[in-house]
Amino acid sequence: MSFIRKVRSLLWKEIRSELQGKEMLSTMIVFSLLVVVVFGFAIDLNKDLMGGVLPGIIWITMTFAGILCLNRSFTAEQQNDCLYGLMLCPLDRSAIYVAKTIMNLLLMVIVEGVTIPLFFIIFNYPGPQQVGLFVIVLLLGTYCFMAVGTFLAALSSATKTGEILMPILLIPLIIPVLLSAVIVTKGSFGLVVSGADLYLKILVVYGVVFTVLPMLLFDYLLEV
Amino acid sequence: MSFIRKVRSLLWKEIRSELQGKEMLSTMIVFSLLVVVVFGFAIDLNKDLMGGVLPGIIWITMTFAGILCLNRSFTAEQQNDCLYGLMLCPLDRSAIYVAKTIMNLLLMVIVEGVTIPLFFIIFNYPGPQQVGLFVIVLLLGTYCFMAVGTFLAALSSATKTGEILMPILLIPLIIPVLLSAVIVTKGSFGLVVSGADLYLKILVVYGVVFTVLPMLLFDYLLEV
Amino acid sequence: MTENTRTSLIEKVLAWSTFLTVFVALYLALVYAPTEKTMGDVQRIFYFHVASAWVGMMAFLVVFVASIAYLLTRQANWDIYAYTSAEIGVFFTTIVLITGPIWAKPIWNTWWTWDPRLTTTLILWFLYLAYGKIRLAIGEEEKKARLAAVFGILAFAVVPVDFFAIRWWRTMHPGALVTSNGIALAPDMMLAFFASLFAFTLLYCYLMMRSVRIERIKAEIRLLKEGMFN
Amino acid sequence: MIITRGLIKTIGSKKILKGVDLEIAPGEFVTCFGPNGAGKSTTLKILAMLSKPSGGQVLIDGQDIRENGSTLRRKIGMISHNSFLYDNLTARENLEFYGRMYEVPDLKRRIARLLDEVGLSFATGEPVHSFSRGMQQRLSIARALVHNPPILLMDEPYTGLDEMAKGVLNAILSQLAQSKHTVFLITHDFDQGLEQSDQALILVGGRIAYTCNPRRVKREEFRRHYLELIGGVK
Amino acid sequence: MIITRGLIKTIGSKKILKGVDLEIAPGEFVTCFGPNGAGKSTTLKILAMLSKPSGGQVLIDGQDIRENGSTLRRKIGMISHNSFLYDNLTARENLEFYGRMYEVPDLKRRIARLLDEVGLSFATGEPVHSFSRGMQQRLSIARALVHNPPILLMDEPYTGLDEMAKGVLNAILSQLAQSKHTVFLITHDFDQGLEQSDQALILVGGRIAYTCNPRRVKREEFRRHYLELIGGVK
Ligand code: HEM
Ligand SMILES: Nc1ncnc2c1ncn2[C@@H]1O[C@H](COP(=O)(O)OP(=O)(O)OP(=O)(O)O)[C@@H](O)[C@H]1O
Ligand SMILES: Nc1ncnc2c1ncn2[C@@H]1O[C@H](COP(=O)(O)OP(=O)(O)OP(=O)(O)O)[C@@H](O)[C@H]1O
Ligand SMILES: [Mg+2]
Ligand SMILES: [Mg+2]
Repeated sequence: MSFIRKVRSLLWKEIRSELQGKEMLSTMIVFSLLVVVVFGFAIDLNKDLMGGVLPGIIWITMTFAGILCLNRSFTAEQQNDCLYGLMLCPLDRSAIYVAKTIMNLLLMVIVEGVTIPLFFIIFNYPGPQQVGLFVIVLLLGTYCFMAVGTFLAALSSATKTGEILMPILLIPLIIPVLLSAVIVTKGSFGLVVSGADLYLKILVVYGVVFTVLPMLLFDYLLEV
Repeated sequence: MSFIRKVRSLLWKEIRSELQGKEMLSTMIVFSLLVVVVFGFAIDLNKDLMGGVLPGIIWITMTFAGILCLNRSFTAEQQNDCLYGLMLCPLDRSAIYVAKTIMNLLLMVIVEGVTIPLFFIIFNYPGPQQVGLFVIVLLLGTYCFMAVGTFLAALSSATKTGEILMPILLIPLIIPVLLSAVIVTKGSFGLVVSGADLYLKILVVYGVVFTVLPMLLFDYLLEV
Repeated sequence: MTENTRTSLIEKVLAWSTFLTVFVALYLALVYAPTEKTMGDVQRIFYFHVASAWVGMMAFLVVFVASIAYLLTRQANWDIYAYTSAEIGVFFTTIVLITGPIWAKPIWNTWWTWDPRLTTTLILWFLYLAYGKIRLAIGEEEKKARLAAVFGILAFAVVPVDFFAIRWWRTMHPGALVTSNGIALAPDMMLAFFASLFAFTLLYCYLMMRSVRIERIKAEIRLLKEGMFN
Repeated sequence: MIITRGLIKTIGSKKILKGVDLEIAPGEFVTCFGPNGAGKSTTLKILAMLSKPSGGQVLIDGQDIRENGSTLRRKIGMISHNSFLYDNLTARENLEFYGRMYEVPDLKRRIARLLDEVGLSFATGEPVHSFSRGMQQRLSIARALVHNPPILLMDEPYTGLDEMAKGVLNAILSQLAQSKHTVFLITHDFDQGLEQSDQALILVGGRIAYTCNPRRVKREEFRRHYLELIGGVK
Repeated sequence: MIITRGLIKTIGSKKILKGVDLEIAPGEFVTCFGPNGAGKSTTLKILAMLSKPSGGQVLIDGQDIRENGSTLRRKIGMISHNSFLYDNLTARENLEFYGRMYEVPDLKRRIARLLDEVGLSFATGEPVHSFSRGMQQRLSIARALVHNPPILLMDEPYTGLDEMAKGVLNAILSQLAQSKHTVFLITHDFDQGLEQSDQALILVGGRIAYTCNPRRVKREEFRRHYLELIGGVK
């Protein structure tokens, strides 16, 4: 299918220009490690309390690393007005959205894969009881974040204020997701939280909403 | 003096283009409020423990708001290669550094003035016992942050990776400052911390070091 | 063939003496030195831990000095010294960050705490990693050297904090060995300690010499290439 | 074929286009002149569907751009003030990317030919950010031609080109004209602009102030007209 | 007076300038031609002290730029590919800012005159990001002249200018030439470039390949030389 082929080409372009030229990935990993360090000494608690706080710390760190990632995600398009070049092409606008989302997701998943095990080591926490649930909530939460985040990054890249605007659009939208993700993560740590499965359902619903709406709206966003 | 006059003109330009054109300030305030909210639910602790955690939260929030502020601080200079225009002028390079630092400090102080009282309200914490010490450590910490941050923003704006590089240069350099600031802040909250005055001294020393070194090095930074 | 492609006599001597001293130091640390009473054999990590920490910080001091020298003289040599030393410093700091937690686990019953000493050591490691990142992010040789030197000077602001962390205030991490009251070590341990310190310093010197030579060869190859294509 | 009827563009309270009526026959070569700030680039952007008119209609090959935008895009190639090139990709990678977006068959060969034509074969593997201004402009021309579009919209394409490259662009243009491509060219250079064109427009203050067939009007007369019109405005 | 001796610039392993020797007398008008990627802009940037030569020496008014950079800056005005203008500031604010950086006396009046000269008085209060390309170029010319520099370095200043504005720029240039300003002009346009200049250079592949006095050499002959030189390279 033409759509998939174009998404692939777009993704190829993303990877070529972001990863090779700019070492986005390694920088993001270092960044999230540093954030962990900042948390580490700024909030140093004893072990009993750590379980209650660690999920929050994980999600806040991922939020900041994600914002960093999103900020970069449309800058290449703004140099030399490349976004106009893309708009000129006969391609479904949502292909751009899909490719950028996949790229951002890829980056985030790699960052998480590296940093989260280190979180447990550094904070000296034994690790989640229900590893399966933990991985699921991690992926689901990250997906929701990037699905709506990429959309908003596109939106704010079209404004003058650009990257300073993006977080303040994104954070309020993403708060329900973070809230649910933190609670489910706590659940996966074996801390008794009432209604954790309800929150998981909320996450799934958000995942669906944040997939359908951007796909429908992206055409309007990049209309001209 | 010519130096001071030029700093004033540069500052005027900064304020004209950043504040008016881009609503940096209000966005930064909204951003830090949102961060507070995220913390609010991600890390919910009972009141007894809050005193130990709040200083950390305050400084982490200021770090992120500050990074946001620094990221924007050289973007105007990069459009149309304005930095070259500045370099062309017969002006002491450190005037650029001084003006940008003052601008960033101004922004941060306003943001802090608005958000920190709200922190205490949102987290339902009575407020620092030693208000004077609290204000001093806040200003001193912010000054150190912006003094070295502005310098590093200039440095990384000269590289290809730019704004993604800046935080990973800045955070490690600033960690001793944050570490000390958090401890002194805890002290100002009336929590007994041994050697808090020593940490205040460290802050002062960093304030001096981060004033002298950038002033000496800025010429090399913007050499051509 | 230029002089850089040959291993000089000094380098050869250095290589062999490093090899020998490391061997001797290993023997002294692992066999000769007495077992510590409370900690047991883990304490033997001490000899490598402290020596590599000191050599690491010394390496960053060299970065600092070479960076200043570069900005003043603008000779590419100083730049080469600065970043080879940074690389080697990161290497030794990595050893500290590996041996420290291995030691900490049995003693403190945790891999890591947010003690100022440990925190500053960790960020030192990050700082000089960032130093390398600056170099990667710039294409132009001269600019690369200049900006890296600027950062190399600035970054050194953290090293004294790391060094004095234990001397300034009470931390979980053991206090200073060397104080104004002399050295708080049993004589046998002291011998082993100084031997390993000496060995690590020699290792540093040898690595420096070798890497500097390699960098010079690289620079020469660049020049040759230019000559070929223009 | 391009037809616009009463094209209007306002930004804020500023009227940039005040009713532009264009008629470009298939295979015609139209050049548009006009003083700085007249609205030439704005018109071109609307034709390229990169900007929405505030009023009026645009028909390309009889189809309204509001309805058939996506199919019409394939027919258009554009050169703008900006190069639309990715700084971190090499010359070849840029063309490859755009070629794939247009699903150009036998892309490798086409790219090699285009790069050769614009005289960049010696720098195919170098990233665009290291290109000089003229080299970027050359690559931008290749980019616009990669899918061999029947309609070419060009905003001051001679910018930054050296004598040689100008010749190359002229050759490309005359070849396109012969093979019945429609060309809409914006330029300030009378010599280059009037040479090949079938129709010449002068846009002043958001309106078309003068149209002629440059084959019938002498260059000097055209210039006189132009200066008269400008003088009348400012 | 500008003198360069064996100017070399390398980026990575690429040799961009391979020994450029220039000699520009005070009050001289020098035009530099050359194919795309020859190194013209690179040379200009070095003369403007915006880029450091990898080797060689530059003397301006007898002073080495490495030692007296800060005092020499006051003497230089530059027009580049990029406008050096702040997008969010208005035309007047941009000039005011740069004027203050050069400590221009009686700034208000000078700005009003310059804006009038380049034909932008109608848009003084509008932000630069809403300017058309030509309007930005006009403002860029005003910016370069705000401190009335004795030395002017210009990289393709005619870009994007309409017929009228080209005339204005030519008038400004000839006025500068008469009042003993030193001008170094890069252009691809033989007509504009050769008209007023005392010395014409052709830079090819990072070397000066040809120098002449354009008053003695016919335009056609010069063009022939130029094409020959280019042909010899590629
Ligand atoms: C967990 C990570 C650790 C790190 C990052 C670390 C880091 C360092 C550093 C940088 C130094 C040298 C600085 C100086 O001497 O001023 C040092 C020295 C030393 N470390 Fe550690 N250390 C760690 C764990 C430990 C543990 C668990 C012990 C033993 C309980 C230990 C015992 C010592 C001793 C005795 C010295 C020599 C102190 C002196 O003479 O100053 N360290 N460590
Ligand atoms: N975003 C904008 N906001 C406000 N006004 C704008 C904007 N973009 C363009 N304009 C105005 O529209 C007018 C036409 O601009 P346009 O770029 O179309 O001119 P042009 O004919 O291409 O001129 P040039 O020959 O200089 O390129 C100008 O007066 C400009 O100031
Ligand atoms: N940052 C860079 N990295 C690598 N090569 C560069 C860089 N900047 C310029 N170059 C190369 O230097 C050469 C000269 O560039 P320059 O911009 O001086 O050319 P120019 O003579 O001004 O050409 P034009 O007429 O196209 O403006 C070009 O071949 C270009 O590829
Ligand atoms: Mg235009
Ligand atoms: Mg050029």
